[in-house]
Amino acid sequence: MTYSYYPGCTLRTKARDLDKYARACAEALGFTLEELPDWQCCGGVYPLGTDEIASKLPSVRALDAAKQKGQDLVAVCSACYHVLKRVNDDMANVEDIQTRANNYMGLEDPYKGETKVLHFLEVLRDRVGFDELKKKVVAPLTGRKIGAYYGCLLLRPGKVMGFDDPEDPKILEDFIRALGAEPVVYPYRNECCGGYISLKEKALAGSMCDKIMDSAGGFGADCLVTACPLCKYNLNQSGKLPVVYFTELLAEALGVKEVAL
Amino acid sequence: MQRIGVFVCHCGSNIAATVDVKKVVEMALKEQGVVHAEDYPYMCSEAGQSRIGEAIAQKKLTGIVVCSCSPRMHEATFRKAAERYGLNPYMVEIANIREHCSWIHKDMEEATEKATILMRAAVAKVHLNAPLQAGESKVTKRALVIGGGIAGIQTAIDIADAGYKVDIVEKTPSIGGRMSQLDKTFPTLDCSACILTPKMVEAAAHENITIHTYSEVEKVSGFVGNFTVDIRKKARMVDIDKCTGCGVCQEKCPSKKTPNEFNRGLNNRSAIYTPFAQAIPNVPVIDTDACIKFKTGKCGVCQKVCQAGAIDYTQKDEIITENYGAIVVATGFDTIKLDQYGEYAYGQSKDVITSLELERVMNAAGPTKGHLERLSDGKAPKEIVFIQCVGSRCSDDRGKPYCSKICCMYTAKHAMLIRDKYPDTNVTVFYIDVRTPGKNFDEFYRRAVEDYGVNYIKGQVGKVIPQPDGSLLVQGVDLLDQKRIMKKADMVVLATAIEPNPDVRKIATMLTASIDTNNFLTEAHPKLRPVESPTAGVFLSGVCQGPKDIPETVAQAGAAAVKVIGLLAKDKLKTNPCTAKSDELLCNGCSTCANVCPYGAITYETKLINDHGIREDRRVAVVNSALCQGCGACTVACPSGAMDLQGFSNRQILAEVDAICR
Amino acid sequence: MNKQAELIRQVSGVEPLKCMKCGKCSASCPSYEEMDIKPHQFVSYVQNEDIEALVASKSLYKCLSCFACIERCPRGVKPGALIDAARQVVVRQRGQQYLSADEIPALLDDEMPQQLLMSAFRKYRR
Amino acid sequence: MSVKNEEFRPVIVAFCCNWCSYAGADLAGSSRLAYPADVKIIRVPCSCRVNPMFILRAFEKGADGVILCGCHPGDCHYSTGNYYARRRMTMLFSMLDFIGVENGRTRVEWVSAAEGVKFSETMNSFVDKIRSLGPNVRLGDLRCKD
Amino acid sequence: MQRLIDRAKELLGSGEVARVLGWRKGENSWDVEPAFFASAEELDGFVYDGFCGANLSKYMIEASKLEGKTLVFLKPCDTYSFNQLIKEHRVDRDKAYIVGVGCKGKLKIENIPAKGILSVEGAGYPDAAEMLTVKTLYGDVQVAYKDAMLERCHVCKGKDHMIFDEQIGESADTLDGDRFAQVAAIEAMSPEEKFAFFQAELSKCIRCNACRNVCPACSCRKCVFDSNKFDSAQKANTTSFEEKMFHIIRAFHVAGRCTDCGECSRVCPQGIPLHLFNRKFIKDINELYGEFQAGADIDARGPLTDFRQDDCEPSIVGKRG
Repeated sequence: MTYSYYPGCTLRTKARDLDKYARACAEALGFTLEELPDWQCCGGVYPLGTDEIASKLPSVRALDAAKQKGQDLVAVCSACYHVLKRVNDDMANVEDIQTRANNYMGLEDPYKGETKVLHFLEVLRDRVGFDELKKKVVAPLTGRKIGAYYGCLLLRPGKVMGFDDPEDPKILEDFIRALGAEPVVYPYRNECCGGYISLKEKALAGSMCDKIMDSAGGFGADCLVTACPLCKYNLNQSGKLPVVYFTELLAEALGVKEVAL
Repeated sequence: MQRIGVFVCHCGSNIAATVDVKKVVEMALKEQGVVHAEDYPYMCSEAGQSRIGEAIAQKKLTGIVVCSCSPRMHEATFRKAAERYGLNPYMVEIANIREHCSWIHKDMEEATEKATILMRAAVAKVHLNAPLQAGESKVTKRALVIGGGIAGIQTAIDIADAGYKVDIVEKTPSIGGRMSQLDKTFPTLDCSACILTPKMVEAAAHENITIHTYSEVEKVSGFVGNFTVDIRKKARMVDIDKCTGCGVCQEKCPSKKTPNEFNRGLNNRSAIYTPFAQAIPNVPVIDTDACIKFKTGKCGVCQKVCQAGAIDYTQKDEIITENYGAIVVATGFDTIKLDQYGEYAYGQSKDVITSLELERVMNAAGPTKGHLERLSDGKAPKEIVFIQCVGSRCSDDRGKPYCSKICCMYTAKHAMLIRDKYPDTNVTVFYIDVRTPGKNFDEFYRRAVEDYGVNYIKGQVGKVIPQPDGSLLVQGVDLLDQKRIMKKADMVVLATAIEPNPDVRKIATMLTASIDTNNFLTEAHPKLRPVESPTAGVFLSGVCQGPKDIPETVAQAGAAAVKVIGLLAKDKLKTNPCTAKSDELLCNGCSTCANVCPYGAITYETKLINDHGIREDRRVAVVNSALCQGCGACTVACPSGAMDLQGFSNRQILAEVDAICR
Repeated sequence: MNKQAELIRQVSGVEPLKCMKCGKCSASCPSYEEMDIKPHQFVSYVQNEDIEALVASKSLYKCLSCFACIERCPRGVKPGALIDAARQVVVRQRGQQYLSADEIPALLDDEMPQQLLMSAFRKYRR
Repeated sequence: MSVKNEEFRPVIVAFCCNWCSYAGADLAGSSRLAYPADVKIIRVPCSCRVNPMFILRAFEKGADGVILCGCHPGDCHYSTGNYYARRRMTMLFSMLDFIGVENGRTRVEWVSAAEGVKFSETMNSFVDKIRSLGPNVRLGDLRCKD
Repeated sequence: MQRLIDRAKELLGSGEVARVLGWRKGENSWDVEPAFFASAEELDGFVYDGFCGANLSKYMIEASKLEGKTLVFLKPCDTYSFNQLIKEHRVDRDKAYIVGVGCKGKLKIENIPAKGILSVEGAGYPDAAEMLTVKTLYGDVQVAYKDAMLERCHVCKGKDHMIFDEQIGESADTLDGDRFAQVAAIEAMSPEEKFAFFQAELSKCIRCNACRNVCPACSCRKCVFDSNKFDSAQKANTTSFEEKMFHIIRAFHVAGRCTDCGECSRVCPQGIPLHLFNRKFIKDINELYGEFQAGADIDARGPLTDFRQDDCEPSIVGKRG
């Protein structure tokens, strides 16, 4: 199976690991991530304004490129996934945005949200299957107690993202279990890390991350796993628990960590 | 040629303020066949009706059109009036110029023009009307009540007391319903069982009442006065006549791991069980999904210990067929599932429970023997938080858009009972609005605040956060103080929205009773016919019609019973003459119409037909007008146009179309 | 209707009349205490057309776009979209940027991901 | 025929079943939920009473749009009538589309007795659609002579 | 052909059947018409060859009223119609002795591009030639049998008889086209093009009722267009309802019952492709409600007298594009 792959700008710079591990794991699991040529930055945040078209176009381009190839589009970064998925939803369901974006793009065959956007975790859950994944684990992470940190972007708004139950998600826990570690469920796993606010309001973001870390630590987690570079950055500022990308854990369990780097 | 009279109603100013009624009268007089037209402030009044009578007599009218409110409102009124003055009631047509015209349009010219067109369509239709005679059908003097909760029990007792036979069909092994699960009732704090149990016993002992528990309605056919109902009596595996209700089987049953439905799954029950001690009948059933004998073939302990020899593993479901004149739906409610409300941590913490679960916790026969305990560790909670409107008043698809109506009051009750019995325990209620319309209701709520010190905070809760130490942190705001609240609690109780019993949709479909988008059964009129379904002979009792508390339910149950009694008191009913009729000369006998008839009203006979001199035996469709309900499905299925619907004939509808498109 | 209020309603796609004032948005908001105008009040400010006060509010830059209010609102109101639209109204006016070019270098550190800069720019600047 | 759209007052026939949609229209009325006067309602016992002949006749006589409203599937007063209506209308509309009559001129909506709002919204949107399509010429003119 | 005649004579002679329903030679070799034969002598006029396109099922409605059994010859495609008539109680199975005859494709004289035709050779059965020799006033012309075939034979439903008492003769596969290709092509047109297409075609209609009279599904004792049930009787005016809507209503009335026998188009003197209406319905039924062939199964519920709770909504028409 081959997927179109949208790495996003952070995975090209500060979060190279996230990307490399993802590719190595994909190979190990028998599917291919085919990077879209000439992708542009998704913008990091989904433009909420209904009249914002231009800022959605990079996503539309990526989505249309995947459509041309007849492939599902995979993202690893939570933010990219969020933006792509929501823009895709607009293109499928909001007539005004659809028309205007297509007018800008001047496509011969207008894009109407045909592409399926998947997060790497969804590929693991829905395409590979966690049971199958479990069989491929060569170095189970036995004994490790890992707290899943979802943050906001993967989950909300639940109706559009359709990723998991936005209030009581399971996918990362199932993922952790598949790798042989013990998931630690804690209530702050879907609370905000502060997001972009950490640029100017470090203290506010810090206090939010502290709450998350305290809650996870309180329930016995010895590390946190995330899919988002910004969450990782913010959580690291708090520093109470180590934070790793889910792809790193995966690479470790699949025994491809060394190969990847 | 018809002589038609047109009567235009002002409906006070309801119509006349927007429609120029004089103009409509003027236009009516220009219509072919219209020999009389007049307007009057209230056509439906006694005076208005007698004007119609005068015109019928003086102008020798053969048909009349009343331009007024919806035919759903007054068609029957005007038909009766016409009949009184010697005109066949089916020579009356209504032009709906109120609901469909004056009330929705503002521009007088526009509304008048539309009213004129609607009048013309009705006139065009009346031209083709033919006098119809209502037939008669007998009434089976027996009623069926579906659901054995307090609504069904009360309805059944009231009907039975009037001297008519009633059957109660209850899905679970015992009658009693939701009320049997409650501990106390507001606003008087009576013990629920103490007031319900006597009613249950009364119903069971009543000579006119037959109770079918562990039974479900399987199929309904027929119509008002003449329903035929198949009831599936599920196999109990226990002989109801032999069982003495000693309870030894339940004690000895080795399979005790099934969630106890009656206790909302808070503890377990045996595979052979009666739902609760006061169950009626006090005869257990075997849950064959849980029973070891049924799963593995090895066990049979209950059979061995039963001195009465009542256990019978070979019992099979039995279908009985009964005839009824009336059917009452009293299927009640359940609380909604909370899967989608993860923010309240129900399902993540055992100490977050629903109010109905709290009823069981507080009940002496419940899982904690009536002690207020945390279900996680059995400790006494010192801080309890109640969250209101969980899933009620939600227009998103997670919850229900309506107010569940009972929660404000039962929460006040719970809060008060807890504060009374456990003065050390603090109670906080997060509410959006406190709604207490009802006799002694607001006083009750105020007592909770003033006499019992219950802390009410205005503001919906954002999230319930389980803490590592086992406590719960309730995150909210006090909207009046504009303050963030982080309330530490030992137990959180969710006032979960109620919804109609999920089975009601299936039952409504069988009964052809309408149901709204929230699965509540629709009443025939929201104000004037609140206990009748639009389907004749089907009545509504209790929460299946809309959220209501016990006093309201009992009141409605009595009202439904009165309607049933009124129906059963008649020996014969007039049938709707607007039924399908087949033209034998045109009928091909192809059976297409019978294929789409939902009532099996069409049969075929071979008849000697004289078709313009050609005499031959032909297979032709015959409509049983007692069974036909007049939907018209057959008329469209019929390729030759032989099948037509009286009162809504092809030509009548086409005449309306023509008049509108003219 | 006030032009800016209308603009905010349009850009956000929010119908303030749907709000039943239950306060769940505020109860869910992680930045509640940082805000001068609280999430449940956004709706009233737009409804009352008190846009001047709203756009002057520091709440505009305290909202994290975490969508908790949007997710949990029982009436489908979307207070988060409303405040974002108000912020848009401000940043679309020239010179009304919450993040000036000069202050950026001091805010950066080595670990900071691209994503943070991109999203902060999107939120704070035109 | 060249009628400017703003002057164009379409003729719209709405067939409503007695039990749900007609009651829904009554509720729209008693709730004062306005919709254009262009809509004229014909009461039928059930959506399954509506013969395609009626719809074609309406178009032939000059209707610009025809809408059929019935109980929601599963809620038919006669149990199954609207299921038959649904298939019949799907077939008829598809045929009209096949011969080049704009699909927007025909519509089926399920409106319950409780859905006054939906009734009004449906009629408003249908009238808008018909106004945007302009007068119906095709069905009145399918068979041209000479 | 001789086998058919011999067998018919045998059955007539034994009294097993009272009459034979078949085809009779007309003035020209290609003018063949349905006919009843009451005796062995009359059977001399019997013919069965490539020009016997006529579907005899419908004649069995009248034959069912007569004393005794009627021997009827049915081609494979005709048996669908016969089955459908049984289902609708229009013919009496017990009054029919069905001989299923083989078919190698039927011809349409108009498909032979020649003038002054005198006779056509090679259309005989069972020895149909690959090439027809057409004798004309202007000399002989060679035409491939296939090229002269009826449209319906190119999209043949198959050569199995759905119902029969005995079968005589071999069949040959003639399917080489896509039954729904033309419908699909029209579906792909713009509304303007569709309208123009049908306006042009239907303008040719002279309301001769040949299509109605030949159609085995149009078996009503009295057609709605002849009765006053819909105020539609016998109006010849060109602006009147039924003139315009006749073909649509007719197609609707036979929808779900039409076996796609193609007789309507075969007999239309104006050459209107009337089968397109029926095929459009069949295509829709197949796509929306599942494959259905009227007349294949007597016990199957017709698609328009059936439903599923999760049927598509009528709005699908606009969405299918």
